[in-house]
Amino acid sequence: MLTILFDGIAYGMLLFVLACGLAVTLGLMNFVNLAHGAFAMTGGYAAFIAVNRFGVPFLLGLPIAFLASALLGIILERTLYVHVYRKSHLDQVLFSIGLVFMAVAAVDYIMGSSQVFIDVPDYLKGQFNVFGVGIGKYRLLIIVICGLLTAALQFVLSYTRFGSRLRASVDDARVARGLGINVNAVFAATFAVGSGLAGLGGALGVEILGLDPYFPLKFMIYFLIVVTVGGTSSITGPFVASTLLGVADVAGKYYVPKLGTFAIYTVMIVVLIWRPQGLFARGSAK
Amino acid sequence: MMKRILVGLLAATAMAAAGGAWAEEPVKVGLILPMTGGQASTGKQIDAAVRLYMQQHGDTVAGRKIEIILKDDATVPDNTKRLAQELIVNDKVNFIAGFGITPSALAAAPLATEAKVPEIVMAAGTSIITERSPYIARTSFTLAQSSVIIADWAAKNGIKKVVTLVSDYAPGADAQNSFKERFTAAGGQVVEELKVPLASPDFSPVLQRAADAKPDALFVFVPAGQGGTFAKQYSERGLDKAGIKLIGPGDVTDDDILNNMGDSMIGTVTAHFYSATHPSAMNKDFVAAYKKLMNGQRPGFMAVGGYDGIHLIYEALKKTGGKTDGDALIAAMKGMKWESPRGPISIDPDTRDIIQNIYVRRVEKVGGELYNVEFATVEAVKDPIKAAKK
Amino acid sequence: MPIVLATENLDKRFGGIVAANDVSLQVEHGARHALIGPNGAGKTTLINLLTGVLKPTAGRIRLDGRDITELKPHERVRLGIARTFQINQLFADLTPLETLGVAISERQGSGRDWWRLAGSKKGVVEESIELIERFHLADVMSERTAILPYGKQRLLEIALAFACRPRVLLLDEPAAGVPEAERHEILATVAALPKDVTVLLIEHDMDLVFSFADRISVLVNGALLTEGAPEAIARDPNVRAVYLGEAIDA
Amino acid sequence: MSATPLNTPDVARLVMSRARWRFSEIVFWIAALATIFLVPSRHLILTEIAILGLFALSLDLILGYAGIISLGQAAFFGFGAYCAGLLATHQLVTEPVLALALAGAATAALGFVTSFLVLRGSDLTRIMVTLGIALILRELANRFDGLTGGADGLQGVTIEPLFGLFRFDMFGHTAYAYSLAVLFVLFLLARRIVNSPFGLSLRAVKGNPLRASAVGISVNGRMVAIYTIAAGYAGVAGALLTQTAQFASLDMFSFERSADVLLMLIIGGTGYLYGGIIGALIFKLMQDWLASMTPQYWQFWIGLVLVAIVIIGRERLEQLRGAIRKRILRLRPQKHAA
Repeated sequence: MLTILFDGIAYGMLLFVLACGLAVTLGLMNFVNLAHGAFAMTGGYAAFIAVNRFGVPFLLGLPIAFLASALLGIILERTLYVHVYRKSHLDQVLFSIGLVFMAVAAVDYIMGSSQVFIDVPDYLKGQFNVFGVGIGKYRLLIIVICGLLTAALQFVLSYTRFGSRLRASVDDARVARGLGINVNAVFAATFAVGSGLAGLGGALGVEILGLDPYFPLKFMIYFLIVVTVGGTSSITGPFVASTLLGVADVAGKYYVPKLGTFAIYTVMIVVLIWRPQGLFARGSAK
Repeated sequence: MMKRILVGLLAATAMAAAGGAWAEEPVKVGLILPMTGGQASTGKQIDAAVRLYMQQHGDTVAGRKIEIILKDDATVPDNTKRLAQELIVNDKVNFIAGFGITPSALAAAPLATEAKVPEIVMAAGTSIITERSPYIARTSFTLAQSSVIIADWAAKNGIKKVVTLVSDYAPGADAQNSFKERFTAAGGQVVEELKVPLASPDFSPVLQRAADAKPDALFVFVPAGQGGTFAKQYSERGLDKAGIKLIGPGDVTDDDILNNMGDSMIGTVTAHFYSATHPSAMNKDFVAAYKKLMNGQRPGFMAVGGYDGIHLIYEALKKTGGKTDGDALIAAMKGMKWESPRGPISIDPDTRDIIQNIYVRRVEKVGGELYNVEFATVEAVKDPIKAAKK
Repeated sequence: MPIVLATENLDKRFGGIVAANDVSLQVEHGARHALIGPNGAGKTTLINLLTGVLKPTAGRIRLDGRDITELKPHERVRLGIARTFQINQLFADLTPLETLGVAISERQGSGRDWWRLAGSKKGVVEESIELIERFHLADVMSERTAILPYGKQRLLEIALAFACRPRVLLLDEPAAGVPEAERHEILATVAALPKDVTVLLIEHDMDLVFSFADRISVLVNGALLTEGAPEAIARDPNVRAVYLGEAIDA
Repeated sequence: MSATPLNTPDVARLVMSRARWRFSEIVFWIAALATIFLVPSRHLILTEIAILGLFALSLDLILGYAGIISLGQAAFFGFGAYCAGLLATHQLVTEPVLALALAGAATAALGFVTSFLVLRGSDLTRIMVTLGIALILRELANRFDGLTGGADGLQGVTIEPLFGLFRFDMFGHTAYAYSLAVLFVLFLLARRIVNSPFGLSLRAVKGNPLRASAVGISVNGRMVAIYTIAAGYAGVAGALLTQTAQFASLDMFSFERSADVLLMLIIGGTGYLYGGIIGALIFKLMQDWLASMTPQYWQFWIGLVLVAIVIIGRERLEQLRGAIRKRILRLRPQKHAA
C-alpha cells in the first residue's frame, strides 16, 4: 500500500527534523540534551501564536518558529548550557530534565494545558490522488521541507567552511582554538541551528502530533530512539533511522494493529544489541 | 491556591484565637486531580468549576465552612492512593473528590470503604467504579451511557456498517463493547474493531485502515486530549468527504478544544451529557461565569462533572444539617435530584451512579465558533452496564 | 627446556592492515625472552592476541601444548598467562592493598564470595602483604591508586600481574615513562622475579633488553624477522639495519 | 621501604575498615527507627520514601558499583509489583513476607535473563535498551489484561496481616514499619555485598574492565550477577508498593518512574549506598512540599532546583557532602589502622 509508505515517510521525516538537532549536540558536542523537545515545543507555540493570534500566514509561521527556537537556544546556550558542557553525563541529564520540567510548567502557566492547533490554510488540507496513491498535501509539504533541509545540512557540514570548523572544533577544541577558530561561537551557532530545527519540526508537527505543554516529555523517547538507532556520527544515520522508524510504525499499526507499540521497541533493542553504536556508526570505537 | 490555603490557615488560626466562637470545624473536601501531566486539562477544568461554584454559592453550608484541599496526583494511581490516605488520616477530610482516571478512582475505593468517607467521582468514566465501594457517588458519566445512545441513533438513521476505533484501555473497551452490543442487536454490523495505543502519536495508519473498510460511519472514542489530533487526521485523509460519518461518545468533540479542531468536524454526530450550548438559562449563566473565570475558555464536560460534584457535596451537607457522618451523607446523596447546567440529573439510589439526559448533538458553526448543537434528547439514562446486570 | 607458550602461524588483520603476519613464536619455560621491534611492528598487538584481548584472524596459540586460541582473557589468566600494560591500567579508586586483594581472591577462588568481608581471609591478606613488600608498596598501600606517584603505579602494575601467579608473565614496556631516578627500582624488581616464572618482555630500552634477556625475537611489520641469543641478535646485520638503525633515529 | 614490618591482623583490619560501621550510620538508622514512634502522621509518605529508597538502592548497585546506567529500572519495579499483586489476588501465597521474597526472586530471574542485553554498548545504548525493556513489559502488562487488569490496574489485592498478626492499617503504621524493616534488612545485605571480595571485584570491573579481565575476573559474569541482584532489589521495592498500596498499576513500569529514581540517586550521590535513600528523602519531601504549595506548577520549582544543583556545581555540593561524609561516615579508610 503506497499510501501507507508515503505516510510513514512523512512521519519519519518529521521525526528527523525534530531529532536531528539532538543528534548534533549528542554526537558532535557530546552533550546529553534531554531538553531538546522543549525547543520543539517553543517552535510549536511560537507558530501557534503567530498564526492564530496575529494572523501570520502559515508558511511564514514556520520560519518564525525556527527563529524563536534558535533565539531561545542561543540565549540558553550562552547563559546556562555553556557551564554544563564539561560536566558528567549524569549532571547533564539532571540539568536538562530540570529544564524540561521548568519549560513544561512555564508553558502550562502561560498557554494553559489544553491541546492547541494551528490554523492550516485550505490549500494544505486534504489528499489528492496520483495513480491511486492518496497523497496528503500537508504530508507532502513535510517531505519537501525536510528533504530540502537534510540536503542543506549535509551540504553545510561537508562542504562549507563552517562545517569544517565545526568538525575541527569537535575533534580537538584546543587545536581548533590555536588555528584561530572561535570554538565558542561555532558551538553556539550549532546549538542554535539544532534548536531552530527542533522548533521548525515542532511547528510542522502540531498538525500531526498535536501540541500541549507535555510535548517535550511525551516525545523524548522517540527522539532518543532515532538518535541511538541511527548513531550520532553522521546526519545520514538519524535520517535513515527516522525514516525507517516512521515507516515501520505506520505500517506496523496498519497491518498488525494488535502489535501496538511493541514493534518499535523490539526493533530498537534488536538493532542496539546487534550494532551497539547504532546502525550507521563508522567503526566501533567510542 | 496557595493564597487561598494561607487565607484558610489564617482564618483557622483566628478562629482558634477567638476561642470557639465558631462552634464547628470546617468541612474539608480533599480534591485529588491530575494537575500536571497529560491529563492536566481535566484537573484544571474541575478545579476551576469547583472554585466557580463556591464563588457563586458561598463557602458556608449548614453553618459550616467548606474548605477545599487540592492535591495533584499527576495521574499516577499510587500517588492518588497515598494522597487520599493522607487527606483522610492527617487532614481528616470529610470527602474525597476528583479522580481524573479510572485506576485512580479505583485505588482510592478501599479507603472510602474503610474510613467511611464519601468518594465523589467527578471525571473517571468506567462503569465498575461505583461498585467498588458503597461510599462512592459519581457526577460525571459512564461511557456506556453515551455509547448506547449513539448506537441507537446510528441504527435508526440508516447507518449499517461501522468501524470502531477506540483507545486501548478500559474506558475504550467499555465504549466499544456497549456500542457494539446495542448496535448489532439493532441489526447493524461492526465490520472492524480498531484499537490504538493510549500513547499513540499518529492516527494515520488506523484511519487509513478504517477508510479502506468503507463503512457508513466511524465510531470513535479517544480521551478528550487526543480528540484534536484525531480530528485533524480524519479530515486530512478525506474521510469526511468520502461520506464516512464520524460518530461516538462526546469525548472526541470536547468543548474544551472543539473550536480549534477545524471545520472538517462539522457534521460529526455524538451522544453526550453536556454541551456548552445546552439551551437553558442556567447553562448560559454557567458558561458566562466560567469563561470570565478562565480567560474566555469554554467549559468542557469535565468542568460540569466538577461543578455538579461540589453541588452534590453542598446539598448532602444541607440535608444532614452539617453532620459529616459518611453513612448519613451517602444516604442523603442517594436519589438526590437537581437541575445542572447539563440539564436535569439525579443520583441513582441503587447504584449511586448518575442518571442524566443524553443528548444527540451535531457539530455546527454557531456565531463563528464550533459547537455541539443538541438535536435529540434521551431522558434519564442509567448506566446500561449496571442495568444489564440486574 | 620445554616450550611453555607457542604461537602457530598467527595472523591478525584490521581491514587492510596486517598487524601480525604468520607469527610462530616459541617461549621456553623459565626463559627471559625479549620481543623487540620498531614502533608499529605489532608487539602490543601480539600481546593482545596472546592474552585474548584480540582474536586472531588465523593461527593457533598454545599454552603447554593446550590450544587456548578460543579462550576468553580471564580464562587464560586462570591458566597462567598474566600481563602488564604499556599504559597503566589500574583501578583508580581502589588502594594498592585492595587492588592486589582483588587479584589474589580471584586466583584463590574466593573472588565471588559475597557473604564474607573482604580482608577476612587470612590467606589473601598474607599474600597481599608478601606482594606489598616485594614490590615496595608498603608506604602507599592505603592510598587511592589514582594519586600515587607514577613510579609506584608502575610497580603496582607489575605487582598486579604477578599477583595472578602466572606461569608466563608478559611485560609490556615495564619502565615506560618512569623517570630515571625511579627506574632502577623497577628494573631491580623485574630482575628479581622468580626463575620459574617465564617472562616475555617488550622493551625499547636496549640496555634493559640486553642485560635482562637470554633470548630475543625481532618483530618487523607484524612478522618475525629473526630470533636468537642476545649476542647473535646484536651482531645480526639485518637487525642492525632494520631495527637498530631506526631505533637510534627515533 | 616500609619502616615497620606489616603483620597480618593489622592489615586485615585495614582492608576491612571500609566496612566498619560509622557513628553517623548508626545515628541514621536510629533516626529512621525513631520516625516510627515520633512522626506517626507522616508514615504514609515515609513508606513511599522507604520504598523509593530501596528502589534507588537497587539502581545504585548497578550504577554506583558496576557503572551500568539504566533508564528502565522500573521494568523490575513493575514486574515485582505485579508478581506480589498476582500472588495475593490468586491467594497463592498469603503470607506477605514470603510473597515479597518470591516476588523478589522472580524479578531477579527476569533480571538475569535481560542482563545479557546490557552487557555491550555505550551508556546511551544501555539507557535505550533498558528503557525499551521497561516499555515492552508495560505493553505486555497492558495486553494481558485478563491477568493484570490492563490499564485499570490490578485491583482487589488484599494483603493478609503480617505474620498473621499485624493488619495493614489505614494509617500506614504497619506498612511503614514493614517497609522500613525490609529496607534495613536489604540495606544490610547490600552493605555486606559491596564490602565483600565480590563487591571489591565489582568496583574493579567498574574502574577498569580491561584490567579486571586481565587479572582473571569474568567481567560479564560479574555484571550479570550484580544486574540480577539489583533487579531482585527493584522487584522487592515494587512488591512492597503493591502490598502497602494494595493494588498495582501500569505506570509502575513507566519511564517517569525510572527517570525519577535516577534523579533521586544522582541527587543523593552514587556509590555509597545511602545516596538513593537520602535522594529519595530529599526529592520526595521537596516534591510533596512544593506540590502542596502550588499543585499546578510545582514541576517548575523542582526543575529550578535540579538546574541550580548542576549550575552551582555538584562538586561544591559534593565537597559539602564529602566533608560531612568524611567526618561522620568515614567511608574511606583511614590512612593507618589504629
